[in-house]
Amino acid sequence: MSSGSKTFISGNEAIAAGVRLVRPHVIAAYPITPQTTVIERLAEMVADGTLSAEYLHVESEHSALSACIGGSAVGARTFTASSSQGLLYMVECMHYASGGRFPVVMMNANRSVALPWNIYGDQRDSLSLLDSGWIQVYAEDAQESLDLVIQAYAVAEHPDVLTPVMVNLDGFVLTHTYELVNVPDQVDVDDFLPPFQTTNKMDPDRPMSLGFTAGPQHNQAFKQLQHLAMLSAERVIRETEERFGQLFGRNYPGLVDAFLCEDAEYVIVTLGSVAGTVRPVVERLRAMGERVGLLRIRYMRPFPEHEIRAALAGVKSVGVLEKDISFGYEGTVFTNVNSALTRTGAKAPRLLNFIGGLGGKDISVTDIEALFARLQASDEGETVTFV
Amino acid sequence: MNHPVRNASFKPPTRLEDYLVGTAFPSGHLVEINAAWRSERPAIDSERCTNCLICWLLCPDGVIRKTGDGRLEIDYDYCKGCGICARECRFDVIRMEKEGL
Amino acid sequence: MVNSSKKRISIRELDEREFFYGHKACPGCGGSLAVRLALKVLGERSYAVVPAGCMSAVGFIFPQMGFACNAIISTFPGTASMLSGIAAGARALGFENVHAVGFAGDGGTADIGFQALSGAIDRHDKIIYICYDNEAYMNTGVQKSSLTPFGARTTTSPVGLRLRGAATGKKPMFEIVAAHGIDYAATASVGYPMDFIRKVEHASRVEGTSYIHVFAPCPTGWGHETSETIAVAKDAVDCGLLYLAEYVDSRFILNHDPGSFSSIREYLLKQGRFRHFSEEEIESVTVQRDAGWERIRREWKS
Amino acid sequence: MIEVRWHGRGGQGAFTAARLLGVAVVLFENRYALAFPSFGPERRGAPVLGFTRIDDHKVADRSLVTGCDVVAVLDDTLLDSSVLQGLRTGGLFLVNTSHATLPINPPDDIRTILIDATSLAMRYLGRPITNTAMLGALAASSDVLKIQSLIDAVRREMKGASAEKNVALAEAAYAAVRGQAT
Repeated sequence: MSSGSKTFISGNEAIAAGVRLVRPHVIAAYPITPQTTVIERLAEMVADGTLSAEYLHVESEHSALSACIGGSAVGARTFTASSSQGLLYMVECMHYASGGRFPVVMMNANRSVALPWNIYGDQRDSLSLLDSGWIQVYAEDAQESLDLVIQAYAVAEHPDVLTPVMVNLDGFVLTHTYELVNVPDQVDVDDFLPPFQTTNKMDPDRPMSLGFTAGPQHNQAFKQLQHLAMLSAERVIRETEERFGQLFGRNYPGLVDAFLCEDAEYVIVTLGSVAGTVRPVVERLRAMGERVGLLRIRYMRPFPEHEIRAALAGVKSVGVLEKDISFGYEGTVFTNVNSALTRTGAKAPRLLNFIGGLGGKDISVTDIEALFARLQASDEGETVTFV
Repeated sequence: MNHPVRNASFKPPTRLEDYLVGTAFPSGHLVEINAAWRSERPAIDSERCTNCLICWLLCPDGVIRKTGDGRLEIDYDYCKGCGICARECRFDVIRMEKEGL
Repeated sequence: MVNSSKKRISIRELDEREFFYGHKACPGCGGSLAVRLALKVLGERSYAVVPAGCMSAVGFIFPQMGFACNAIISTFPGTASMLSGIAAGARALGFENVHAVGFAGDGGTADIGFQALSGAIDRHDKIIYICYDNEAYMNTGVQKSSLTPFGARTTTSPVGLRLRGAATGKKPMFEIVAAHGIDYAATASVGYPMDFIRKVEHASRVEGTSYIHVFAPCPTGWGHETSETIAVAKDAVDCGLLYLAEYVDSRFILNHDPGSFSSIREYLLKQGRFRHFSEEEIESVTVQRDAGWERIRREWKS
Repeated sequence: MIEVRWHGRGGQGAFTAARLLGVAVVLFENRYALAFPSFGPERRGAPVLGFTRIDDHKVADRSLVTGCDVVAVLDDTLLDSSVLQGLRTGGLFLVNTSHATLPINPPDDIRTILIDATSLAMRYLGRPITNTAMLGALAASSDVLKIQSLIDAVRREMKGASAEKNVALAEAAYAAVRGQAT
């Protein structure tokens, strides 16, 4: 099993360390807070020769992803990173990458979207792009961030998947926080992740036409295939984590991470690093005899509806805590969770939606305690409330 | 062949498993012809043609080709009848003829 | 920047193979001829990048693939950035003797694709960017671009009581890319095909970014006979509205000085898009032409 | 859990202090820590904060630090009552100053340690960068970290001559505070 080396680095530095280990051919990125230290570290690695990659200083995020698609279209392994406004500026290319089945991997530093301007973390940027055809995964800590980058390539490039992956890290609280990270050895990553092979590319010796037009007769078939590939990703993610655990000794729990949910009556469902604030509260309430739990959704696409139903079976009240709002209705994570719990017709738990953390607003331990209290109270109240 | 040829036996996929992965398909794959676009067709007077190749050079569809014995021939499957060849022939040996007559 | 052989290809040496064939471009399309000729020079190891626009709409309709080389449709703004990615990927993977070549229209180049083009030139990426200029957004039905000439009628610059066609002139793309310090730039016209071919051949040997701006009439949008495409493209040069020039080793070179110009009036009135021109408007175009040439003859090397 | 808050000005190394403390306890004491700056644009000279959260098990909570056990101030021109906000009873107030008294009066249940880290830094580094001195003082005045793990952390994170100068500075600060205590 890989021993790796212990380091004390930030979430962004963990991403950069992971990217170096996957040996990308092309890196194209445009700076935006709080993504910048990822691409700074990568530029340093290219400059000092510890990473052999073509590093393109592109003029926009649109160009960053467009260049990655170009690289992928000749069979290169590619990486980009962005955040917020930058992510939104590349949206056209996001649909392009997924529709063309180009397995680009992107790190997104979750950040609020203007207006008002704000550089701090919420998840409205990526959650507004659930329909862009990218696999979306949300990290809780820096170790998971690094491990996800390596796993992301294995998943994205899998022939049954061939779909781009977005690895999301909460801006600042995860991207800029330093912590213990085990950086795997190159030899083990090479063993885990073979070079990218695909038939979906332009081959100098076998000319192919890519990114073509497909009219009404054929277009839906391509979209249906894209959907099936995304669904296949569920299995491939689990297989990839299994293999990763065997090689690196760090085991990941699949598309959701259920913490003390087995006999829980009151569960908070959330994404990303705020789960770390929920955990100690759950532990403390459990010690006091309260049957509470935490369900952290790791992958928002493909959406783990079966796992969510299984984890929340028998729960009395569920609170979906999310850093997102779909104006005029409710949080998007809540919409998805609600659908998973109600679509089978089985009796669903009481469901509340807690919107918090917008524009970096702190969600404290006290806030979490209050949310559990709300779940345990029998008041009817509003379904959607702001933390 | 110096140009793509029509794959007349091609059957478009009808089942999902028949599609290739991604939006990728072999280049130079033709299943349709463009002949129906044409209301006039060029005819080269091979006797008087000097083989200067200006028509070959200027055809936007590339349908004029060298036969190897010094003559030129036209791929009428893909000629759209634009008339550039006749207009640009310096020796006036290409005539546009009405289709269907 | 370029190895020194001053190779001029003759018509008989041109590759007999067709790399753009069976496409669905309109009859007499100047843009499709530019693509066809360029690929004869660049050959089968070309990666053609074609943004949303005429050449992609006519070239890649599943399962009819008009390009016989490697080809890909890029996003509308992404011709140059995708070329950069392809060139970087090909270099990283060790592919040799390949050309990353883009074919974008005037709107795809001077308007929506300009940012990415500027970035690629700035990086000196080894790509060949060919703008086929048909002076409007033709694929969407003849709307004005920043390369639509002064006074031209398009569907978004109509001729009415208050406005008479496009109110502004062409963005000077050749000089704009040259101002970047580009490795090679040229203007061309499908009316002078061997000049265009020579320039593509030159670009293929440049270790850096090349930009070729090729004038490519559109019979559908311009309102001339399909057979007149080459003649119109030649007239544009001969009447002095278009110059054939290169930017090599940081110097402007005028390739062709017609001396005395052919009639602007004849060039304009042959095309439906200019048919509303009054004598005053023709005169104004003539004055602008003369001022432009006065500067070119003074400043550029012949 | 121990929470340490560092006060400095942009460019003075308050966040580096927070991070070095994390390196020392995580990589050389097998404990767990999160280290983070006050988030946002970095502007030279503007007041900044650094935080280190330390525990014997993994630290999961990333919410805002409100209460803390140690307040360390790298620049005494920052001293006003706000620097004491959230400092818990029995906490440590560590200040870099050349003065014998402070313009603010911490409550009696707060232990205050003053050290002229700037003079030490000028002597050992030739620059007024005080983070390693302050960490040496912290090691001397608390059990937040051991001096040896600080030395190991400095050698890991800094290079060559700079590392050794900073080790000497940390040891000098450590000795100076130990001297005060006895």
